[in-house]
Amino acid sequence: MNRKPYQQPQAATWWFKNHFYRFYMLREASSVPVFLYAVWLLLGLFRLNQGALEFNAWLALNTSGVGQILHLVVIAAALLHAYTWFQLTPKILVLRFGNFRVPDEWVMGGHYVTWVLVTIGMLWLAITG
Amino acid sequence: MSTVHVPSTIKITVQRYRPELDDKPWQQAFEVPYHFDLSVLESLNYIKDNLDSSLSFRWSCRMAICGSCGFMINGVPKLGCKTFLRDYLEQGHITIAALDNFPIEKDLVADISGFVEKLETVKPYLIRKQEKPLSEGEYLQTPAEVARYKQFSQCINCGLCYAACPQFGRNPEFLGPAALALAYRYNKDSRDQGSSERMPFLNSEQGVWSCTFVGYCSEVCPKHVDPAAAINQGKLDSTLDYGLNLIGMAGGK
Amino acid sequence: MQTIKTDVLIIGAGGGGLRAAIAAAEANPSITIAQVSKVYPMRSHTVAAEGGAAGVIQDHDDVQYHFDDTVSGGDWLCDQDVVDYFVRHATEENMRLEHWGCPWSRKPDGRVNVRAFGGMKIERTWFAADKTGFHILHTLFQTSLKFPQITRYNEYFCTNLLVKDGVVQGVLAIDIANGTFVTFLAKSVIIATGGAGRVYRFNTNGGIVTGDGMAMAYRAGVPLRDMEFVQYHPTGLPGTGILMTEGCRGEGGILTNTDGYRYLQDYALGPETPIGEPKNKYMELGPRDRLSQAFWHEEKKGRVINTDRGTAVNLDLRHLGEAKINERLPFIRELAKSYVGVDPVYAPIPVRPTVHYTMGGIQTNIRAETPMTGLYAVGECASSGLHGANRLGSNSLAELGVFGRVAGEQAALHAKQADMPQMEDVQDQVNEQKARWLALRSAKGAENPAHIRKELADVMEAGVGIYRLSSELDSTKEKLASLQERYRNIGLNDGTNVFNTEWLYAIELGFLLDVGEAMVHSASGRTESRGSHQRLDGFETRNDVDFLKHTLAYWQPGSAPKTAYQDVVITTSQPATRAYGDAANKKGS
Amino acid sequence: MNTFKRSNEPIAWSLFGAGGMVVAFIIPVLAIITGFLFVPDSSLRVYELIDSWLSHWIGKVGLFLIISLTLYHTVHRVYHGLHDLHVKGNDVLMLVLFYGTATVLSVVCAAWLLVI
Repeated sequence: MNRKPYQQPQAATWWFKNHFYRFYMLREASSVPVFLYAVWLLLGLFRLNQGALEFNAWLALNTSGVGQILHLVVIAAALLHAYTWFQLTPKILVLRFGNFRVPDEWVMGGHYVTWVLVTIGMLWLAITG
Repeated sequence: MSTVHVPSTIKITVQRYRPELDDKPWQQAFEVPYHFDLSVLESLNYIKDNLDSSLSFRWSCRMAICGSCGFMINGVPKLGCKTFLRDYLEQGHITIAALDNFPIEKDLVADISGFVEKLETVKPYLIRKQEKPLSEGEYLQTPAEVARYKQFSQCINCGLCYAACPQFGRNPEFLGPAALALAYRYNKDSRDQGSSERMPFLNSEQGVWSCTFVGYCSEVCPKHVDPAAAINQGKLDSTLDYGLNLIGMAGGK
Repeated sequence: MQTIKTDVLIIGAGGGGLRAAIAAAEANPSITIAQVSKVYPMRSHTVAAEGGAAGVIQDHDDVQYHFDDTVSGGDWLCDQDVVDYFVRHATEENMRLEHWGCPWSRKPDGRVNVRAFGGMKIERTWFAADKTGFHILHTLFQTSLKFPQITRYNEYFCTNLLVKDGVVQGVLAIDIANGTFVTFLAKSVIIATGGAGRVYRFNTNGGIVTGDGMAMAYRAGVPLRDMEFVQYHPTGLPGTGILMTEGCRGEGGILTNTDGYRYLQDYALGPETPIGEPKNKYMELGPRDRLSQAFWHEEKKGRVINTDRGTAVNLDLRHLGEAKINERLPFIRELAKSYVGVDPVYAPIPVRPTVHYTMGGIQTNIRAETPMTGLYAVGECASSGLHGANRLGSNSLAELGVFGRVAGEQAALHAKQADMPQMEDVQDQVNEQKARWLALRSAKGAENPAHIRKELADVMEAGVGIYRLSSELDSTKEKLASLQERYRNIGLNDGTNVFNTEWLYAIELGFLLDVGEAMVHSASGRTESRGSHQRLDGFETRNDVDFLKHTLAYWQPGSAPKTAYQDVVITTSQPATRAYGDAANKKGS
Repeated sequence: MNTFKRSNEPIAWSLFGAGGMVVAFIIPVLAIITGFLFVPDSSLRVYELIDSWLSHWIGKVGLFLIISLTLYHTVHRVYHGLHDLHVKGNDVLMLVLFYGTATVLSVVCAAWLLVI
């Protein structure tokens, strides 16, 4: 037999090759700050259990300059996630009523409307208590 | 476009690999005549007929339906017949290589035998518990029922999605976009009763669960099959199947 | 050297070959079947068929109408026993494809829909949008996977039939990936290799359509029949020749010349039918030969459009509207946009006749048998007698089902009683042919085979086109003889084994040259005009006295083919005037 | 060719999917709140507000789901991301490390919520 197929193994840096892959990796990487934020919330819960002063100290860290910068990173990561998540949802969530298939744009739009309502609702709760 | 100078020739760099002569692939550059109508495939044929007859590549229908002529063109998986020189005027040059992630047989010919085996594995045919006699006519299928699978039946098996899929590149065992979309196509056909025979493929690690929804497969698909949608809808089905299986086991089935 | 024994061997894995494999497997589940193809099955050219597959299904239709349309469409050169068998089995084969999963386009009530097609009295063309061949091919390939007794040898290039005492023994093939020879020994061999459109310069065919099976059978002594009948499809894209399906006109598309005039009314296809109301067998729904001939005359009159890609007329679909175009003709829209930059929703598509189909091929009978024992042929490579002098659109996809099944069943039957061929009986042939092909691979002559291929395509286009003249046919014969001579002096550069396409192309070129010679010599002998064979040198009319006959071309080593004639099978339909439009009604048919 | 064994991924994927919804809908606004709206003050308004929310079972369940599902969602992505980056490790160990972390932290979260 004369064959000798050449298999180029995938390089660990494969994702650097094009914009699409890089954006995919950014999407996946957005989970890192969000993970740390969840751990940070857990710490806040721990502080809450310790008492008011401790909790206030946790709040102070949040709203310090560095804290706010880190929060901005988390917000950016979560927004990137939300955008990509809503882009992909219509591909999984296929709604049909008889002959009618709900257009992808509606599914996506529904998510954005919900997002706005949730955001406004939570802000209102936080502000008015 | 209007600002771009229209050249009389364009440079095309082609990846060569001759297994009996070379240890690894190398690049060979050609100047080919430029015409706004010429496809990349036609320029390859020009090279083969006039500049280097030893260059090997697959092609046939030259109308984007037989799926033979998938190449990496400037790093992007594309059909050679449906990609035109005019689209590369600004870059000024074109690089053509065999499809990524497949072993290279020779030059631009990828070894797709493993890919075709995967297509063959997933039982891509109608499975009926009871065949209806021909004399009783067709299985009725409303346009809405056709719409459930039609998109996924448009795959031409060109393999561009496998070249686009980093998970296939990472793990060649992954059944991959086309095979999973094909299995899904039959699962969603109202005439089919065989999804339980196909679910084991979807349910496995090599099935839908190797996919991380990169989504590039759907981006490069020349027929808008959207295999990523098929796979990720398949994840829902597989999850449901997993749950039912658990209940079945709990019920002592 | 590898030897593989199998009961039934099928060369080709397009629609006909796959249907035959399934039929053989179903006919006798205990036999082994080898499906040998130079490309993966889904690359086969069946994939590019667009419009549909004929089969009577409407209540007001009748197989007798289908029979009459086919026989008159073929200008009475059809074998009527074959046509009769075909029309009575086409519908069940289309239905079988439905049962195997083919996504035929449907009516709102869930039943299969049909569309109008050229030369058909009543709508009976089953379609899957405008990718019917694609869906049929994939359905058949996928269905064939159910049968473990079918072994696929993908990318194996068959070079020779192996024959002993007039009985087929198997084939010699090249395993393309390794560049090594394999001998297949088989009790029955079915050739299903498709047409030979690549003999011509402008054609709707894929690059693989090089007449391999025709040439192999021809060289083995089987006659090629009716090779002068080459169909020009009236609507291919200028430049590339890419097919714009007849379904465009079936759905109501119209053809106009440079004046915006529907010129077909000037060619006995009228009167003009209202736009958007296509009428069967009128105007744009006339048969392909007539429409292509009409273009030829319009071009002579200077009433065609000059485009960057050559002369053309307009195929106007705009009145169908975007929704209908997207539903019925999505691929046409995609192709027109990509290859001529025209969106048919907004502008007419430039089209011109391009070579599409070889009515002729390996001589077969109603049982798909060739004159050689154990050898069968099906599909475009075969001349079953179905299409006569001009094939009606949508009869060939249906033919794959009907005669694919027949070929498979007959081959299985034959394999049951035949003995397995022995290697020692063919060893000499194998050695001789293998040496010959290896010598070709290392040939170092002065001629570039690619140039010979181009010249062949050009001279065939010029000399054996829509209209033929004896002077041109004679000069084409001479040119082909000289190309054959030059072919013996070609030089190749790639001496390696693995996937050596230069070598394969050179072998294909030999096939093309032989098939081209069969075409021109057959055309030269037929001094009449019938169907797709039209002459301008005093033989402008049909001559049933002398030429209600099939042409048989026999290969002669190293020289021009010999031709002979065979009677046409007439059962119920006596030759009559072939008329379309109002002329047909005046005739009362 | 291969044998096809049922994967347990549906469990991880279900948690990942639910977490994806939480991260998309809730985390952006929650981070705005914790980073910019809940400023520490001597009146302890924020402390009392949160304490009152979390004394109700709806508040407990809500915060538990937010934290736990976010953890599962993000570890799932990091786990697969490391695979993408060709970071190799023992399969079982990696599974335990990542999903185990999310599980342990979820249990801790539940415990702290219960003692409030």
